[in-house]
Amino acid sequence: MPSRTKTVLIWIVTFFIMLIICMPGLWIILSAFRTNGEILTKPAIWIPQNLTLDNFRAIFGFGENVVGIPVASYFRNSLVISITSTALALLIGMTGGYAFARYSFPGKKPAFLWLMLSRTVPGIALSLPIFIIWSRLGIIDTKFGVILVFTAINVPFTVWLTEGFFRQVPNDLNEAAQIDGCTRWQAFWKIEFPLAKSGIASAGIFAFLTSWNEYALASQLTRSTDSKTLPVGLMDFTAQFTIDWAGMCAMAVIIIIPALILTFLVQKHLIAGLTFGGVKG
Amino acid sequence: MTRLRRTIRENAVPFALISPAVLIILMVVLLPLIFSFYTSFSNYRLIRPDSLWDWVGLRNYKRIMGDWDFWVAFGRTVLFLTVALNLELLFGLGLALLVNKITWGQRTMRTIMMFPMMFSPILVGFQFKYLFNDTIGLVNNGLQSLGLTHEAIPFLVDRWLAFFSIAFAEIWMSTSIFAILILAGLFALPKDPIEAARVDGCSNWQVFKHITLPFLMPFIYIAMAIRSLDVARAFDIVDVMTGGGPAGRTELLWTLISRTAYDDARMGRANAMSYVAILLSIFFTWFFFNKLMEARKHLGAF
Amino acid sequence: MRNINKIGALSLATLMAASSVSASDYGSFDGYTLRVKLIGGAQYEPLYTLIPEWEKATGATVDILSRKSHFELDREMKQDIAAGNTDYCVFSNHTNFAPQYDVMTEPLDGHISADVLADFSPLVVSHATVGGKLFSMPRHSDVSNMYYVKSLYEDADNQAKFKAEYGYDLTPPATWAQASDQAKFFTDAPDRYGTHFAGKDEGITGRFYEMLVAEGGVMLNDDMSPAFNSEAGVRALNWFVDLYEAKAVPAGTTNYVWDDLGLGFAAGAVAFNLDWGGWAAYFNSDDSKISGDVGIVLAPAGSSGKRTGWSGSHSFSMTKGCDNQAAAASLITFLTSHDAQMLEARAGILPTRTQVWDDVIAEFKAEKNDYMVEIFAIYSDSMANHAFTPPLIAEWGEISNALWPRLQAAILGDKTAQEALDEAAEDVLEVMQDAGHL
Amino acid sequence: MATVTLKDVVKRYGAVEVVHGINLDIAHNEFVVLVGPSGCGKSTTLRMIAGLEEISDGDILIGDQVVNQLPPRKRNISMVFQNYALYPHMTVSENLGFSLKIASRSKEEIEAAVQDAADILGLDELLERTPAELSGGQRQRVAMGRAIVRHPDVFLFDEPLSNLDAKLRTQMRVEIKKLHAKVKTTIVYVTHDQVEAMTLADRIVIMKDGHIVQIGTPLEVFERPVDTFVAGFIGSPPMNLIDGTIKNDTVVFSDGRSVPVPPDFSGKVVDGRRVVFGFRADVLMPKGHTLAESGVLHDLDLTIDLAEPLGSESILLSSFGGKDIQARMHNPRPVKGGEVLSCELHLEKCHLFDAETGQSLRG
Repeated sequence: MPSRTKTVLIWIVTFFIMLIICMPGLWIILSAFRTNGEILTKPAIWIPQNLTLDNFRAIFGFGENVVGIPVASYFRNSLVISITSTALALLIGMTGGYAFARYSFPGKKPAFLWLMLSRTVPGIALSLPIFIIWSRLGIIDTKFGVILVFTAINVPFTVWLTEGFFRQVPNDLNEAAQIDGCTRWQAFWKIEFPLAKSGIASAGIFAFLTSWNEYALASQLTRSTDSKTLPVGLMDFTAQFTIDWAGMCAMAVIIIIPALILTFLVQKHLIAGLTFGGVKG
Repeated sequence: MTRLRRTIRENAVPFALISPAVLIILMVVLLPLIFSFYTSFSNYRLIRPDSLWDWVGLRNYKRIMGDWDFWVAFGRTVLFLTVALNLELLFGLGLALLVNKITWGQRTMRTIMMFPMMFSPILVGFQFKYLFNDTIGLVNNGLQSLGLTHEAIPFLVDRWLAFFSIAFAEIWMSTSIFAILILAGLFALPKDPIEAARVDGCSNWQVFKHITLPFLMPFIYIAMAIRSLDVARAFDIVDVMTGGGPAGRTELLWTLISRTAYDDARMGRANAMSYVAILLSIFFTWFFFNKLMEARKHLGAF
Repeated sequence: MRNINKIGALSLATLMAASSVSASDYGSFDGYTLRVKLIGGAQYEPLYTLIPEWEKATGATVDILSRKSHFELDREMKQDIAAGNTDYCVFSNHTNFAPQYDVMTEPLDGHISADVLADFSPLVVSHATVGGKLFSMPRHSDVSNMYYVKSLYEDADNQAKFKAEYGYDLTPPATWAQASDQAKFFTDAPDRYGTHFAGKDEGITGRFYEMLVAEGGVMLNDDMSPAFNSEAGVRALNWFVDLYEAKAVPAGTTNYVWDDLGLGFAAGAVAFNLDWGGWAAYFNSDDSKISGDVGIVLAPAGSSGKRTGWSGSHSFSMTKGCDNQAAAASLITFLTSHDAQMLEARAGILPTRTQVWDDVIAEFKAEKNDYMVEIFAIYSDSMANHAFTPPLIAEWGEISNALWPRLQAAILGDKTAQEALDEAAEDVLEVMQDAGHL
Repeated sequence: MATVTLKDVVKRYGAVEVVHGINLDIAHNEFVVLVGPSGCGKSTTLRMIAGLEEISDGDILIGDQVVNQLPPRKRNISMVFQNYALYPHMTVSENLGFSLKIASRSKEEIEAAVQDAADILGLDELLERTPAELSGGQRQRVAMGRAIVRHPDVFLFDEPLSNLDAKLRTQMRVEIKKLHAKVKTTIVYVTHDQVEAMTLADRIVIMKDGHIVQIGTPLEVFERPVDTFVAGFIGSPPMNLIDGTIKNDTVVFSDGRSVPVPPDFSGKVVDGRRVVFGFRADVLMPKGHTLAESGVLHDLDLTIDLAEPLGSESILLSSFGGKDIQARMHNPRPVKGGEVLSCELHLEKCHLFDAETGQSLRG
């Protein structure tokens, strides 16, 4: 086959695949700017007749069709919960990952494996016991309670990724730094941490995305506007207005945008982080 | 006792460092699991708090053993995981090879490729519920507008179409993880062995089979391990799209457990089911983890 | 349960029309904060705009802890019971679900005076009473009747064709057998189907249950053992199976819940639609494709001659743990008062006070809103003569969950009706045994 | 004054003891090389001096101070690692100045010190590069530069040359020697390469299995090895060691040949004692190709299996006393395999070791 034809063929295939990947999301985004009437009509209207921001206005409480959903609060909750739990998971995961990478101690191997396996427990199996225990502790329906849970579900993966990364950083460097006058802490902070940065960044984005998108547990642990996250909010949106697709799509866009921005910012680290932290470690 | 104390003293630093991780896991995972393990031996029903003390021994487990619907859901879950993970791997591999081939605009491709990863599973569920809707769905509208069909295809009702639909959603969401990792593997692929193989007279396919693929294996296993850690997140998708229905046609363990626990409020039985589901997850993860660890060692050779 | 719809909000003017409330009626609870959990959603919210009046009259403050759909509220309630987390005072309830919450519910018998209760429809009050105790105060009721697209029935061509094919005149269905014929007749897929039904969750259980009763069957025997796998049960279920096989309903109907029905009908997707009163105004509104073309008749009858009429009421309950039961009772009374119910009834929602029925019909007459007058006439007939409620037991949820996947299996053709019902009966038997009824 | 003293230093990992109570006194400005095969405990010992490993028992003193509990940064030492351990995310000058920055020295002071080190090691051109942009030798130099910047009391080197090719290694060896002359600091240097040890050390410490076998100047350990291990380890080619038995002041070998007991050992062995007879290639030479003019010589005929010409000399491979041995031929001429040469052995430079313990019988 002439290479010209081949190139064209590859491009056609690529275009088609990218279409499948993008289409659903783009359709959602497009629908967010259309009216329900236009979306729901049969036969379908393919080319939007009029694009509108009404769906967003409604969500944020402007305009005529005020939707009784405090999206702004949910957004804030999501941000606070995701950022805090990501930071905590990174901190805890990093210390743990560092210990697994740098020290040998009895029970290390099984400890590592069990830590990983704890992540496999389906959220649905945990949600009620956690709910009951949390409510006895009085932290149900608080951001703190959700942060605690999200931190815990993110820790195993963070430990795993950072462990791989710290093992990539030769122990010599840490020792050299200590001899150069660093305390153990300084050596970590000035030498090992900067070198494991992309691993930590990718662990961070995974933790953030997990927290940002988590539903099964959050839906049990949050109830009021003080603690509900966006995915949970999406659900109560749909429960009240099942077929307001346009409004839902608008909300979906609001959920996606921060994740999109974040992933964009650190995508370079993401690939490097996953490869070297997870595989080579 | 003194030996234990000595062990602790000698390893004080690493123990202190892993203790926050261990503690939070104990609190958020183990403690609830112990509680739910206990309740799986009781007739615990949410709306009757006293029933927590209603010890029924192995009754819940015995009933599960004899519950045809449960085992069908179990089998379907295994099938779902197998189909989804394998297809994700296959598509991910194809996608990565394709993107790797493209030189112009590769960065953009890579970014687009990661698009589905950012979606909340629950969003993915709604998105495909919408797209596959039998009256207003994009897919049906598209097919009808193109004149390919005049019927409303019941994607979320028909036995196989419904399974296909939830699998499609899951695969759409997770293929990018595989693609990214495999792509990273391709970037790291050393040139020498490939050139050596070409000199030795290998065809493109032989190079791929004997050089590229073995090198990619660790990357594939890590993707499998990551996915199997998270695979229960498919619950959100299925719950939104079909809720396990209709007539249990898309019932997976997780939807069954969720309904038994909350709608039926029969927590004891649901928890007994949970334990079977947990064993299944642990098996999948264990399997890929061991593979990964082997592959990690193997990779040192490159 | 079924009013989870987006329907045009009430105009501000209507809200203003509600008369003001005086302290003498509702007591004084200065400085007290009453914690409540309420059902949310566009249809329910207008009533809550009255709450500030109660606050002003009593000096108390209302703190709304939750405001979500009844499905979610139901989950939350069950979790609250499990966690012993019931330190609030008032919660939205539904008569069919109320028995599940008996552990946390304070009966209202001593808290609401007999005078007040006397103003309520006796049938509705009896539905809210479990084991001789009044579990909740009914807020508004729920029963379904038959909406149809008038032009389809009035079309001479249709009438002639129908007569030729089925041998009797085309009129809105009086029996479910006729409904079945007409559904097949009107189907013109994929643009229009004869009808549709809520095919999952509580929706299909409820529809099956009312068909079962209309066919002369019962859900449970007197000893609480399952009785729905009878011949009547098979007949009831086969009605759905038959329509689905004939493709006279959308293939996706097994995934529909109530909202899909109302919106689908308003979009002109079906010829007739069994639905509750809350949609009536919407069907005739500008948002509806069939505005001005909507007719209504009583729900058709089954082979036993009895009409379908599954009914229940949204209501308010008080918790056992409430620290100020007088204040709780006061708010409940306020929210079910004459004025409050008038506010909801104007939107087409069925009131529970007999006086409100008369008053709202009078209002519609004065406004010359014939459509709504007719709607209320039909609904008042069905509430008075045909409404019945499912067994008021805590296990209703579990029974429903045992049933509906089996009903779906039969409808989709995975099992015969008899097999499906027998399997469900086995599970229900187990549920009842575990619960200690047998 | 930076002496380093090790008193009964023990290192245990759990129940396993890897360093068994070693004693060592290192004088100020002395260049001491720890040498031994891998796993002998030399690196562990160095790391204990550095403070990177805790000591399980005993004392380590730097100067007069017991440093057992001191972290590395308080010991005023510096160290050059086998893999250089340069900080990859810093430039050369940042690498060099890092320790001073940690010590919160002023910017000017750091710059001056970095410049100083760069001058000494010829790193001027490289200051703004990152380690990834340097060759192996350059990295090695930066690592040393980083070590000298802080003017430590003690320099520690952990196999610093093992990652370099042979030529560079020789070159760097010289530089290290020069550096020592310039900076005048106590140096503890670990290597497994006896040539490095011989060329660099003031004193060599030979270790085996966690024990110190012998301490001495290069010449001492070369000429008077305390046992067969040292004899075999130091010197290239290694010492020839042949099992034999004493009979009438001669050592009789398994193939029936014999040599007289060397003069240093006569009277120290009795008949029938089983010994190991040791001699270096340098003391067995073909007649006419020797360097030694006098001494106690013993004549031998050797059948040569193979000759390895090295230019100014050849190594002769042969068999003697039931063992493969090596001899040396100065001013060589071509030798064919199978040729018989008559040789002479310098008996006063030969050694006798106990056959069981391997200890020298010099007494």
